[in-house]
Amino acid sequence: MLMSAHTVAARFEIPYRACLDADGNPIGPLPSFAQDAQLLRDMYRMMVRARAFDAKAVNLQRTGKLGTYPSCLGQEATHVGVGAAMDPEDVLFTVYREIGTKFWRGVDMYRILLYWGGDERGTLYERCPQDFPFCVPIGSQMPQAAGAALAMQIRGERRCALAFVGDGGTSQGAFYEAINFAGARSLPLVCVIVNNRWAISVPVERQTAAQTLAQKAIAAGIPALQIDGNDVLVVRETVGEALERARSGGGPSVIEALTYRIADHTTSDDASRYRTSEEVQEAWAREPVVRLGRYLRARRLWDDAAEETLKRECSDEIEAAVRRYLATPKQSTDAMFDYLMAEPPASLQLQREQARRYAATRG
Amino acid sequence: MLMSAHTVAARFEIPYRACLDADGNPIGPLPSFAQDAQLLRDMYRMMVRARAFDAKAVNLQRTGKLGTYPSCLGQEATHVGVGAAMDPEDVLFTVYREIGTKFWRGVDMYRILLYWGGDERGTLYERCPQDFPFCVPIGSQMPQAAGAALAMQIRGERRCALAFVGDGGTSQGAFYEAINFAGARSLPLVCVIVNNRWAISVPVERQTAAQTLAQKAIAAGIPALQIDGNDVLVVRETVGEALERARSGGGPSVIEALTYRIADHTTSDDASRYRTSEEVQEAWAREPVVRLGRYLRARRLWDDAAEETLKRECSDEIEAAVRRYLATPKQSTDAMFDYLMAEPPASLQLQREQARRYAATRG
Amino acid sequence: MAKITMVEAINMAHAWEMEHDPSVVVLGEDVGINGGVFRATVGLQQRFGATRVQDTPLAEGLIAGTAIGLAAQGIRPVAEIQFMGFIYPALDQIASHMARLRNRTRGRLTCPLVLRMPHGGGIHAPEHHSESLEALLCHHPGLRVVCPSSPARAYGLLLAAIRDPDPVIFLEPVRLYRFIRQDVEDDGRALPIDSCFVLREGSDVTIVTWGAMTVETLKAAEQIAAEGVSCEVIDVASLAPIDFETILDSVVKTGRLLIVHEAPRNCAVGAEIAATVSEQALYDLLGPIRRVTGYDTVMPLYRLEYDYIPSPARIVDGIRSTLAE
Amino acid sequence: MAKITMVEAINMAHAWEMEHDPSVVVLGEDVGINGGVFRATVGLQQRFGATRVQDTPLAEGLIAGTAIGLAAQGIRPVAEIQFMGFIYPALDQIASHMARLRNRTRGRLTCPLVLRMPHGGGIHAPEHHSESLEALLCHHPGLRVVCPSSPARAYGLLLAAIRDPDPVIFLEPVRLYRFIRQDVEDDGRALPIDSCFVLREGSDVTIVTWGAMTVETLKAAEQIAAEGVSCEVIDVASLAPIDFETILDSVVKTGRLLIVHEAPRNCAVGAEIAATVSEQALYDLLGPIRRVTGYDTVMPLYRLEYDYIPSPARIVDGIRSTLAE
Ligand SMILES: Cc1ncc(C[n+]2csc(CCOP(=O)(O)OP(=O)(O)O)c2C)c(N)n1
Ligand SMILES: Cc1ncc(C[n+]2csc(CCOP(=O)(O)OP(=O)(O)O)c2C)c(N)n1
Ligand SMILES: [Mg+2]
Ligand SMILES: [Mg+2]
Repeated sequence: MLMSAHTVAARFEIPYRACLDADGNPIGPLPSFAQDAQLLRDMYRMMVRARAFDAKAVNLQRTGKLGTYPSCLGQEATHVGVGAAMDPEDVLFTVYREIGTKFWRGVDMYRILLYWGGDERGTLYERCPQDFPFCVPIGSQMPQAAGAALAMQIRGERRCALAFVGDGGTSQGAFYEAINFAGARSLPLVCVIVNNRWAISVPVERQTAAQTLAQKAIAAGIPALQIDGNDVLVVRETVGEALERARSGGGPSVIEALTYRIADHTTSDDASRYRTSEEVQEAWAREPVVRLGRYLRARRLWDDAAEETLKRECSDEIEAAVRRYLATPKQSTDAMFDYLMAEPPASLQLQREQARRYAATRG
Repeated sequence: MLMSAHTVAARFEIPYRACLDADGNPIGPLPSFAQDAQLLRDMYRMMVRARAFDAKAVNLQRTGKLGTYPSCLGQEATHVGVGAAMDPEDVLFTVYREIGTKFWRGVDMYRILLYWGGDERGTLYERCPQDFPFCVPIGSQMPQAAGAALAMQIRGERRCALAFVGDGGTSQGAFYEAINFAGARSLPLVCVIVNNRWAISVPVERQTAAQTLAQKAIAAGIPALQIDGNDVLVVRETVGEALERARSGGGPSVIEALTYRIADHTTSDDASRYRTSEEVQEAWAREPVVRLGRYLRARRLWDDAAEETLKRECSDEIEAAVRRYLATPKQSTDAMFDYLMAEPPASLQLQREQARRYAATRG
Repeated sequence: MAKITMVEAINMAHAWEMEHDPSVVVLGEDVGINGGVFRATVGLQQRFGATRVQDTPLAEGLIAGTAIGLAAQGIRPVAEIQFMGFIYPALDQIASHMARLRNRTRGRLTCPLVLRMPHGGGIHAPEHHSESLEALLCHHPGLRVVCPSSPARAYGLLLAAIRDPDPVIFLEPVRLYRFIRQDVEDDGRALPIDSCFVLREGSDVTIVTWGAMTVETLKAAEQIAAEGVSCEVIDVASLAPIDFETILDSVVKTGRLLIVHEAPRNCAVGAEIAATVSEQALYDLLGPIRRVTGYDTVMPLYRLEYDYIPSPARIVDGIRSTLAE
Repeated sequence: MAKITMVEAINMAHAWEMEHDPSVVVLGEDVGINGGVFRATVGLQQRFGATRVQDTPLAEGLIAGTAIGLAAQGIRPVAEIQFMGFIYPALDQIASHMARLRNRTRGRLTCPLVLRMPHGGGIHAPEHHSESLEALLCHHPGLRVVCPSSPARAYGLLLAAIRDPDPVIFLEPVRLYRFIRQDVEDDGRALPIDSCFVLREGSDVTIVTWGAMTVETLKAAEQIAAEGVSCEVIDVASLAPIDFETILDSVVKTGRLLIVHEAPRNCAVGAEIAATVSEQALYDLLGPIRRVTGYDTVMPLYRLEYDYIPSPARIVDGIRSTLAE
């Protein structure tokens, strides 16, 4: 116990990091992977791909071919940067917007369409079979991610769990419980807080008095960082460092990525009810895709021809996915029962037959 | 958005404060109320009273006259200091151990006995009718305290809600949710974290990696302080300041009081299973009652005669409360039904009569 | 008097009560400037100010706990949970405190408040947005659970709920929010809670149901009327405590009972109704009580949701099987 | 073979399975060096190490969520919730995820785990320590809910629960923890879940019950046997899914059914049993099904708890009233 009358028990600092400015100019030394032109181009491609898919999904919803859909417009750098930082063996826990990360990990556009099209088969991730599906109950993915990290620790594996959470999500107790536990056990867990300024109509200033969301990690006694989440270089760099530290036993960390939800909350939302168009326009000036494109072009790693090709590839891929999605018949009613338990109880068998009968009569 | 590559987004400090050392010697300038001999004596009396009652309660449990009981031994300074800092108009939310605070606010020993004796009438606080009863589900008192603070804010009152929470309680999401909300709205809420080092058998180091519990407040963007919770002067001082700031619109704060649970967790617990007797002995050397007594005697505000009188008064009061408690017949079975709703549903009437019938036959 | 939808009626009840009782305060996620994701609280913040209509942080446990603290302090909170599927984080506050505060303090502290939330499926919403969890709440003594099925009943029952001296869970069937328009007088008149509403009189079979299933049930009743079967349709409306008198009277008259609800069958409110009726009116029953309910599986994502939710065809078959023996 | 208590049998089952399945990991509040507040996990940390027997921070939602993450990763968690009254903060994880993970991922991710917890009252415990909340869990499709009533059944059912490919909620009746000693062979033999146990054969009336109420019920059966009434007592044991075959067979034989449970009556598991039996065996019933249950009020603090919990006298009266008509 400290013995002097007035002293300081603890001191903390939340560092801030960025690599590129809003126009794509380097504002300091770049991470070494910036020498890897292939990686830079891949990240750019994935961001463009996510944005193109996103626009199509919104469009499908508007024309009645998809359910409610949460756009990722403006957040592509955070999502793709995290994907690029992860190892395939790591395990991903998302909320619902992070298609850039899912794409990077090999999830088909088709699956994403199925999920938002009201079909559970949208969670069948062939190439990242341990990743969790989208998690709609806000914050609830966090303790599960801590559990996955604990499994890795118990088995002594060099892997990491990565969990996204939104600015709104940081108000849920489950978020704090999980990062606190991760700290107490030094779990291999990296939490990326996507601060896109809004939780539906509630601005982050109303969500919390904390001047940064990164500082929430201080409550858990774990290191944290605030970064420019529209700068894919700093996302890839800082998340990569955090993952590597976690995998090698260095414990968890929290990264707050500052970005902006340019779109409505979902296709059911009308953001003009609660925020100004000026604010959205300002956000456009800082958005991540053009920024990275400028940087790549300045370094002569990208040009109009490449852009042209990419656009065509994206649109071909998207069209193919949409065609496949629209051609997919809905599941049989059996699917409601077949996956509930390994061995469904006898009573369910009767209900299964009943459902099948009514489906047949409905045609 | 910050523009330089590596900078600092935020800095924090957790101050530590104490007035008396473990032997009761001042270790710096004392608060001005230290001139108020009456107040000092009252706080001492209340701490002794709490300790004497506590010992009796444990004894009653051992002899089968009381249910499971959670001793407050060693934590009297935190509990009494908070009581002394509060205005009668403030509203108190406790966990289950804080009898020193309840006593200060006018709750009878008799009520405390009734409650731990398995009788709901133990929550009838005549002199602080807005205070909440003990709250057993750990952490759940916190959002309620925020709600009470919000009511005060809505009505523009100069009052404050004060909520205790344990070190274990800081792991529950409800704790974070409440302080975060209090910060976001600048609510008149003071939260006192009683860090008594243990949550049953789990030491605080296993509960969290945070080096102080006060720093949990940084997550909520609100000021926090760590204090010596066995020093009633610093408890009274810092909690008083926090309450006054909150009442006058200055917003919430968190105070971590460092103390020690000298007793078993409850009478059902055997702490020797999980901690050393050396640790407990060390805690005895820092315990709060002797410490304040020494300080008072050094200032000639207390002597053996006063101690003698106090002991007698306490034991008289305790004996009277115990007699009244033991003489209290159990509630009629009607009580199970009469308080459920303002107007109990018809179906309950039948059950009420049924319960009465069986009680009669049981005799 | 204007023809309004259920969600407008709910909004109107809020406004009436806020106008007449200054202690009423609205809180929840997005209830302020956005007026709630279904617009149930639209315009209230503009009219009554940001103190009386407050957006909360995103934490349902916090919302419920805050409402308890407010209520115990004499404010009348009307709190919104954005969808019933998100009630779980609030259950500790609801069950351990809200339902018990009066009882555990022997009446010293009380908890008059309303917790409103959208209920059920059928609007092609995302995962976790279509749950029917009334049984969880009804099982807890100390709570009232109310579920209106028309604009007028929504208006009158919400007023009653806000004025009730005990906590009321107010379930709003999502697919009825804008289903019909009805004349609703804005007269501040509450409807009785703890009472069923007979929606259709009949003599051959009693059908009890609530919420959005009243619509499917009335359709089925209409359909089978063509075959000469006369159904009495009862909207239970108050799911806890239930007005068994009305239900039993009807069963005594018809001798047959069908229960229809959207929630999965096992341990649901329909089980309690079946158990109580068969206990108290066994000899009046001409055949077994039947239940047409959601299946005992997870509410599916939306492409199959109408294969899950009882359809008029299933209800008609339910009626037939009730009459078969 | 040693005569052991139920809590010792539970401990023994843990040890057997941890010994034979290295993926089994125990977690919860105070389960480590302290061995749990009831000593169910005593000695396990010493024997299997602090990695396989872990104290968690004080957060039930965290415990349940962590268990899900572990299970999906191939660890077999056996997690303890210290008392059933503290399950509420875990319900979001249980209902929104644990019960659904297999279904929502079409079988890609599964959730084989056990969540153990003390159940019910009768030991003069403090507030919130005596709850019987099985109905909340049984209502959720995708969960198994098991409640043993003897040391041997606790041993065999816990082994079955740990080995089950789906999440199992394992309810341990507190007042049976040390109620009797029984020979239990430590042979790693699991008992079937999804099956009732017939504790006493009889011909006049079927009584179904579970957990600690089996003791009161057997007492009542014994008592009334002196009057020549022959009771068949069935321990439901698996509360979800329920083995209705055994129950219905018995009801067909006796023609009468009494349901006994400690939880409040409204919307409880007893309601489902009554509803299902009266639906499927109406014409075999010679009189109304009766329920003897906890009252529809909050479990009182301990001085009145035995006025709340069904007593043998109440059960005897319940039997009589079942036979009366
Ligand atoms: C537990 C819970 N409560 C409420 C909701 C409804 N809801 C869906 S998204 C959302 C806002 C989320 O905001 P944030 O965490 O910042 O994520 P963002 O949408 O900005 O990506 C709300 C309130 C929910 N899905 N889960
Ligand atoms: C939600 C909940 N979970 C578990 C318990 C059981 N329990 C009672 S006290 C306690 C430890 C509390 O520790 P702490 O918050 O440090 O308070 P202290 O007992 O040290 O005063 C536990 C786990 C509980 N009462 N509530
Ligand atoms: Mg957001
Ligand atoms: Mg403690």
